[in-house]
Amino acid sequence: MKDISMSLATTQSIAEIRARNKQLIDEVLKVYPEKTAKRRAKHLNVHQSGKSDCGVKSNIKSIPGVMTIRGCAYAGSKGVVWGPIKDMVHISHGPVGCGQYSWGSRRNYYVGTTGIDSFVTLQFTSDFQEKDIVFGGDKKLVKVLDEIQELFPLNHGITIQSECPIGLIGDDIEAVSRSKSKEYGGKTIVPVRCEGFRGVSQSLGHHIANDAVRDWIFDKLDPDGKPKFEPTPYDVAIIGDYNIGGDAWSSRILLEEMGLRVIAQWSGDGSLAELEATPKAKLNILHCYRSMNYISRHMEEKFGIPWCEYNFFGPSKIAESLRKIAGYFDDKIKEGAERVIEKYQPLVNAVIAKYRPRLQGKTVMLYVGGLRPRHVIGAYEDLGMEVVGTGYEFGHNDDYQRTAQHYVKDSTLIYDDVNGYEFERFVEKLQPDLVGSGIKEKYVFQKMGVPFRQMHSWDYSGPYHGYDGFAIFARDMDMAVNSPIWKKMKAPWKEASKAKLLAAE
Amino acid sequence: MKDISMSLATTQSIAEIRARNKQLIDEVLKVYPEKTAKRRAKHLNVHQSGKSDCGVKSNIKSIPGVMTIRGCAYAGSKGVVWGPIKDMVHISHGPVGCGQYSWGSRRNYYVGTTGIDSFVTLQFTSDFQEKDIVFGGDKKLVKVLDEIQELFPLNHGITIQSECPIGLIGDDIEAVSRSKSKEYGGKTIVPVRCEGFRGVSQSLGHHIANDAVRDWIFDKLDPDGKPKFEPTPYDVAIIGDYNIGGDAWSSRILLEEMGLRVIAQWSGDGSLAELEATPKAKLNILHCYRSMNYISRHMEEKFGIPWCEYNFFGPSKIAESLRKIAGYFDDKIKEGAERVIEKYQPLVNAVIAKYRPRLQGKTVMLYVGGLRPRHVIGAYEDLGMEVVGTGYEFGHNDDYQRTAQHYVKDSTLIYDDVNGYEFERFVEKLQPDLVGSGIKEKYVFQKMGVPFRQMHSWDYSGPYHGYDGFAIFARDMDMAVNSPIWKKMKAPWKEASKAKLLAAE
Amino acid sequence: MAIATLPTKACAVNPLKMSQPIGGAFAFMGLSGAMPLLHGSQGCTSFGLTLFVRHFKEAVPLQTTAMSEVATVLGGYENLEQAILNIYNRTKPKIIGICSTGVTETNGDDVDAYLKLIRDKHPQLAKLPLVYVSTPDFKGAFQDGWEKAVASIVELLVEGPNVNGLRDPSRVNVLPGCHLTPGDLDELRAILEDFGLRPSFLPDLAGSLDGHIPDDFTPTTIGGIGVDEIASMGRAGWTIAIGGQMRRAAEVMQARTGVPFRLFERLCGLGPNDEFVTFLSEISGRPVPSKYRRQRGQLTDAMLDAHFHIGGRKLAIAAEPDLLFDLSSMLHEMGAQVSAAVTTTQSAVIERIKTKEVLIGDLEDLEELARTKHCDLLITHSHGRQAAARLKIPFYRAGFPMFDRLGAGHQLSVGYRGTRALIFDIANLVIADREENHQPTPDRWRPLAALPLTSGHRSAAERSTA
Amino acid sequence: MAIATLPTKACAVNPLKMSQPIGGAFAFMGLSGAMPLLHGSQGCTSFGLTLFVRHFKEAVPLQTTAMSEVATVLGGYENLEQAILNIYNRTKPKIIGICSTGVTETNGDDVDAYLKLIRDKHPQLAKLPLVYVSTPDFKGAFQDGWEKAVASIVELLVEGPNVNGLRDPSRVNVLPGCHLTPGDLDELRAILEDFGLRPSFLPDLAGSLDGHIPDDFTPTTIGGIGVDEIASMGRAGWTIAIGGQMRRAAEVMQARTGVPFRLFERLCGLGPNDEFVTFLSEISGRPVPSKYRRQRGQLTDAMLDAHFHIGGRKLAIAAEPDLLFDLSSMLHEMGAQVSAAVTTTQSAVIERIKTKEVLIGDLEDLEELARTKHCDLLITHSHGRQAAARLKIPFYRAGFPMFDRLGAGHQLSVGYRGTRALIFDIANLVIADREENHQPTPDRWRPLAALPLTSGHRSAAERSTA
Repeated sequence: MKDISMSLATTQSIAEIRARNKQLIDEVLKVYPEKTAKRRAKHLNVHQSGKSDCGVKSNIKSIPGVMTIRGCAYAGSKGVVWGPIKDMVHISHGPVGCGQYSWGSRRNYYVGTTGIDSFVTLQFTSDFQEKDIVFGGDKKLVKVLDEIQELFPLNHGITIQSECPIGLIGDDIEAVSRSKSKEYGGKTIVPVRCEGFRGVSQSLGHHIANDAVRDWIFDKLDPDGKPKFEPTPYDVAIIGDYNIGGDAWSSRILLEEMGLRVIAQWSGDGSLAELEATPKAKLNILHCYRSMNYISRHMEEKFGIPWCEYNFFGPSKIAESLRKIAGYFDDKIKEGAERVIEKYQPLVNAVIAKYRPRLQGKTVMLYVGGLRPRHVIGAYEDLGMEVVGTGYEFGHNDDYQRTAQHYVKDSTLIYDDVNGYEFERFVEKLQPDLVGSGIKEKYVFQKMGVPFRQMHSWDYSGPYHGYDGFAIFARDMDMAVNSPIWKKMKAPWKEASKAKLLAAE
Repeated sequence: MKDISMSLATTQSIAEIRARNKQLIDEVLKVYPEKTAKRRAKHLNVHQSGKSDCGVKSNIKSIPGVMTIRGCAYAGSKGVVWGPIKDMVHISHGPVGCGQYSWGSRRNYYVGTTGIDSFVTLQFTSDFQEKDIVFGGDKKLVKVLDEIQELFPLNHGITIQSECPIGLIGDDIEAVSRSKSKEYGGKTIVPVRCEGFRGVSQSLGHHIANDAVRDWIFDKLDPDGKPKFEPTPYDVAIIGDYNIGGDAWSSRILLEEMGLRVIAQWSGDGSLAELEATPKAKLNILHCYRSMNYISRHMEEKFGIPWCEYNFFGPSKIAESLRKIAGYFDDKIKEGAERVIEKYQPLVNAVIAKYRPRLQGKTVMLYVGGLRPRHVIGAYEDLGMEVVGTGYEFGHNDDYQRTAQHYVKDSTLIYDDVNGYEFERFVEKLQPDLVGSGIKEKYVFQKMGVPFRQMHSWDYSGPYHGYDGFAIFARDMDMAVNSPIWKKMKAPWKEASKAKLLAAE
Repeated sequence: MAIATLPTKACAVNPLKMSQPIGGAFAFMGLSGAMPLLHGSQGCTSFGLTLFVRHFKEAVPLQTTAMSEVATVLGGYENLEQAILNIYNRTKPKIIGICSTGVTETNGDDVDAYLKLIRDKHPQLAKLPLVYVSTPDFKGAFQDGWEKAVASIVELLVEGPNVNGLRDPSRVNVLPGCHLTPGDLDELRAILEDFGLRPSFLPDLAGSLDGHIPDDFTPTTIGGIGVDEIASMGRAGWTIAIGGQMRRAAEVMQARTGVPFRLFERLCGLGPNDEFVTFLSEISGRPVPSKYRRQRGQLTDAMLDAHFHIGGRKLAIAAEPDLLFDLSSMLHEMGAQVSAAVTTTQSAVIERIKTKEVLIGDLEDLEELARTKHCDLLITHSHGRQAAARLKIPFYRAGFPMFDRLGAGHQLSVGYRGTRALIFDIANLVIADREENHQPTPDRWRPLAALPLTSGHRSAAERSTA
Repeated sequence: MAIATLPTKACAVNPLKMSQPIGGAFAFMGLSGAMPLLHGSQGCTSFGLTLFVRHFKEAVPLQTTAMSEVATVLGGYENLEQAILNIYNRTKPKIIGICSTGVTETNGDDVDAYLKLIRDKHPQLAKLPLVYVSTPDFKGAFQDGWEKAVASIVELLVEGPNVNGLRDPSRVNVLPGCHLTPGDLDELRAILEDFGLRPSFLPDLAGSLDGHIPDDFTPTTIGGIGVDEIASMGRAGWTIAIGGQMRRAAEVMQARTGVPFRLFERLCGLGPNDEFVTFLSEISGRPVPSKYRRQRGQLTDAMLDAHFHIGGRKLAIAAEPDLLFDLSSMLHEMGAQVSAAVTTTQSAVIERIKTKEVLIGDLEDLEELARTKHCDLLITHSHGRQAAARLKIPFYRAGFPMFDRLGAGHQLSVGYRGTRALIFDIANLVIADREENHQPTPDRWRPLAALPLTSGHRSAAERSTA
């Protein structure tokens, strides 16, 4: 265990920090072979105020034998976008491993009777055997679809999430989907070509999944069909909130309290009917830009629905977002936003009064996926904490633009697609008071004696969105940073000299 | 662990068994000093058919330093008779130990909201300190009564269960009871002089507790007062069922199904109002004769209520009892009894068909309190098992009379107030397939490799009364006798010779 | 620094405390061939015995002088004499340990004088140790009975320094408090032996109440430390006392024999065990074996794994002083708050408990404190189970008695390994509770109809700022 | 005698099975300085890694060849080469263990040939062991991957008999199945050492995944058996294989080196451990140490204490074959009925499972069987928790993964002590379930209004005659 006794960051000037961070990057790159060093150098930088992005390359394929933090396209589609749609059955199509290993790790909460009308925490796989690989799996898929219809008759639709072999053995899952859909009277069956080898990370999986919604849901809607609900001028859809630990619930209430009607949640606690209803929304509000900007842009283009990004982490960003969303509506909603902000101010004050003194000046390093590498920064700052390094697991340049323009401070260390070695070195040198990253990194840093929070799944806690989520976020960060155990890790005998006295001599 | 490989009892003639049992008693007595041997000899015998009792002395004080199985008068009053009355608070009056140690060991089930209107599983004590001993505890008692009134205002009455010191320091708990009762508007407050040193066992405690009901409940009733309920010709009271594991509930349903109305349960799941209602019963039906014959006789004498003993262990005795009880009533009830017996016959058949083949011929030795040393014999016999020895922890001669006349077979070994040494020797020699006794004996016999069931509290199981109880009883006895573990206890290396081979030599 | 508060109630509701006589008797159960004897009415013994049997699920030796009404009037001499003779004749004990009870103390029996008379009258008892401890159950608590009994055993049975004053530095006396389980003692024995030390435990419950099946039966204890070994404890290099309650016995030992002692008030938690193994390393002159380096690593890792589950918990705990101090300190070091603490008797360790106030009280006090302080973890003996159910908070059983679960005698809290197991058990309880009872649902955010401006979340939010 | 039934469903709902590649990778985690490498798309590694990390709550080394779309088209040679070189340069491993995955197997990558090429091209790798195991995840299960990997390690790394044929009879090879935890291995190590034997565990997860905090970080495994020690296993006196899955590796060992083996299919329960210590006593020439005599007594006592709680329970259990056989047999010996049994793959031990039929199936099958057979105890890995909740029966977690509780790596089932702990844990679950859910109430006897002759008790009564 390394001894990280204090944070250095706060005692230095911006220029000093920048110089140190630059030097740190150079040091880290030194151990690589020249070619690798050149490649990785493009992903590491120190942010400079005023620049339009963070100056790093992103969304480039990882190096074999170097990184393992990223997922794959299947993870992006099944794990992120489609999996939380609760009333559809999502088949992990191919061998058993992919679905099994990721089963239940994302904590997408939902309301419903599991196994009857909701299926999120169940796991379905066609469990390919050798013969399916050799002779093709379409026949098995037909049988699987029939069985699901029989075992779970109340399902509202089925998606087929392709695993790697599907793309190699020439199965025609689209044809199977079409024919079975017809057979079941037009049932929604969505084939998704999210084989794991596609793209450089889960990111392409998001895109493929978005496209599947477009092609297999939206394009099948009857444009002249009667809407299934009475529209109002205040209908909005939440896009890109996966309801981790209840996030969407603690968000939705704020929208409702300001006078909006939430007609769909994409996709945490969401349903097929909600997906289908969304083209009637007046505004799509987009939390996770990375995973759902594609479908939002499509709806803007095709249905003329505007979309706006928002950020419900921490009171500053929440207030800013509520006002921004209200800006798309009339005064009634604008007043509603102000009323909501005012209503929660006492709670915000209480949380800050309690935790800010305990967290003021503490430094944080982040390395996460989706929107979090930038979105959570405000919440930390509301507590007086400072994010001194951040990076995206699978971000694109538009993510780094948003990060640079709205979030990070001058001299912040930026690391795209960072690998374990680099991240450990950065943490070792920057000595942050907290690291926020994923489960795969968690135990490395904890064992180094660095307080750590899983910032993908909120480490069994949450929600973190909305005002109530902020209270939980603050408590959790305090619990991590200020746990008494960090001071107790070192064995006394390491310094102890040899036996000093022998009894009774 | 001793090797008890098979039961001998079944292979011998009655005469042989009698001779063996006599010899066994002689052997056991041999180790005592002459005086003790003489005293103990009177408590041990072999039953002879046709005798009116079992030929043993009973209800005589135990020998210091020899036995510890018996309880004391406090146990008989607080632990048995009064404790289960659920809507009264029972104060263990004196030092903390007595009540604390016995807390919750009897599993007297009840319906109610604990701490609000029911208090059975709470424990109250005046927790005497030295000053209370030196200066007297009446003042403290007053304070305790006031506190209970304040903390548990919905209690329907209070009893004061005296521990040893109370009788020695000259406290006047009767005066305190009277004065506080007056102060609380006639609240029922019952002082019970059940100091532990009185009598030779818990048995005197039962008697004292019965007398306290007579003196402090019945004698305070207004004989001309309007009854609090509309009497019917079919009103009965269950006397002496403590609802261990739900016994009274599985009994009561049978009485109700035959057309009777149960107006009181004494005292499992019973209430003060039920005690008060009992003088209006048409018949008192008495399960535990030992602990409640006193009050039954009193009610017969004073209120003219007849009483009849019954036995709800095992279908033979249940049917006999139902008919006996019905004999006190009209044809409607008699028909009701037959209907009940018929209704449960299929259940009885199923239980016997399943378990009798597994238990046929297995032998049992009992040593228990109250009514069990005789009452449960029929249930064992219904399963084809044979009770080869039995004895009472605190029985009187009338218990042994009933045992001799209605229960035990010729040549059964009888042991009154048996101590650990004697009981172990008897079991070692008779090699029963099952011992039924108390928790204090349980682990001695289990470690000897003898299947054992606690027959005071049903070993966390039950109920055992009634037809449903019989099904559970049968399952439990089977599980004990036929558990595969009894065959596995012996270490292989005990016989094993020294190391036989050394690898690769 | 905590202060000890005395109870204001006269009535104890759901008492926490076990009383002195069985605490004293318990100590004798850790001696080989011993027969503990309660001088009182047979109910005391019957109840106390039942309590031990239900806790350990073992046959337990305990005898009574069976004081009757007449005997009580006349004084207990005759019953005591008869009991000792009967035990002597029938069970051939190596030692009889006699504890008084409420009835004989109220009566004023002079047991020391009785014993002298009995010895005079029965010369065959000359070599049989008869250790008497005055343990009225209207004074002190279980821990006090144990403390007194062990001190008396040391006083009466340990031989003074021998002429040549020879000591064996590898021999160590261990005086464990009654809050340690047989499993704890075995763990400590293994640790000491791994340092090349040869420990003598007084009392040694591990030999007698560890839940094993002996080859043969004896009516007395089936294991424990022998009278001869006790006699020779003066030849040890050190005495290790565990728990504040054992200071007295350790001091008696030092006074009688000159053996120095070190008191470890706690042995649960990282720091206390660091001190402990460091001390063992010092007195043995051996480095800490790699096994313990590894176990230490496993413990710190367990602390990391569990800190977020245990951290921030509001603990309500009721136990005898040493156990209370030990467990609550460990959990405090894991980030829990000690919000409600109740104990049985006065002790020097109370002021070091990491809370404001420690109430000498009962389980009703604990329940009430836990309710008003919104505690979310309850620790006490088995009788706390109903309070926990009423409070709907997770319940960890610790202390005596634990009659409603198996394995009480094997529960560990000492050592790195024991602390690790304890931390996992408690954290898993908390995790299960969260899964079953505290998952967020939309209802938490759905405004209540009657209170338009107070949405359902309030309780949650307020909790985290409380 | 049980028969194995194949599944009739095409769709696996709530799969029980983990697939082969990570079973193979897992074996390499028990080697010192090892880097397991999955040859496939990076998702496989990411998911598998997450699974291990969640189970052990440890940093786990696992690398990927990160097969992209293009690489998949061209074949994996280049990615494999690059991965090996990067690992070699950056982490200086002592060994790289390569497992194939669905994508590369479907593609038909000839990894053996690739490795030969890579070695030819990069002479600096000459001394680096590269062990390849073919583990397509469309065949077999976790246990099979482990079995193959260990057999390959023995085949490739153990040296044949040396010229003088010298053996050290005190050395014993232990080949543990993947159903044993790091805690189990430590327990076995202690037992063997107490007989004076010096065991080599292959693989040795206890050194690497026991949840300790090492002094320094390495990107590879932080412990486990070294390559040199593996090479010398041919000099041991005996090989002990644990679990039917290890027969293959033991046979390879014997074939290569002549070291005889003894297979223990089970090490949970009284009988299996009696056999085990008797065997150790025989091969060591030492009597069974008193410690184990005592532990045996403690186990039999625990069995007595628990038999009435576990006896008669209707068990539903799903696990890989060896674990299923071991746990279900032990519980059967405690008097439980094995009413529903589901496993992942074929095995010779299946026919010895004490039930009629063992289904090779999923957790939905288990749930359905448990429902129709009225089971009242469920045992499987953590994914069974929701089935247990739906069935409202107590749930004991066993097997891999166990991500929702702490201490998975320390859970014991082997040895007298481990069996004892397991029995207490399961019995206490049953006790808690009875207290919370099965107390008799008057409602059980109150006749239902609609069914005048069928009182509410029926279900209870019928249950006990079922």
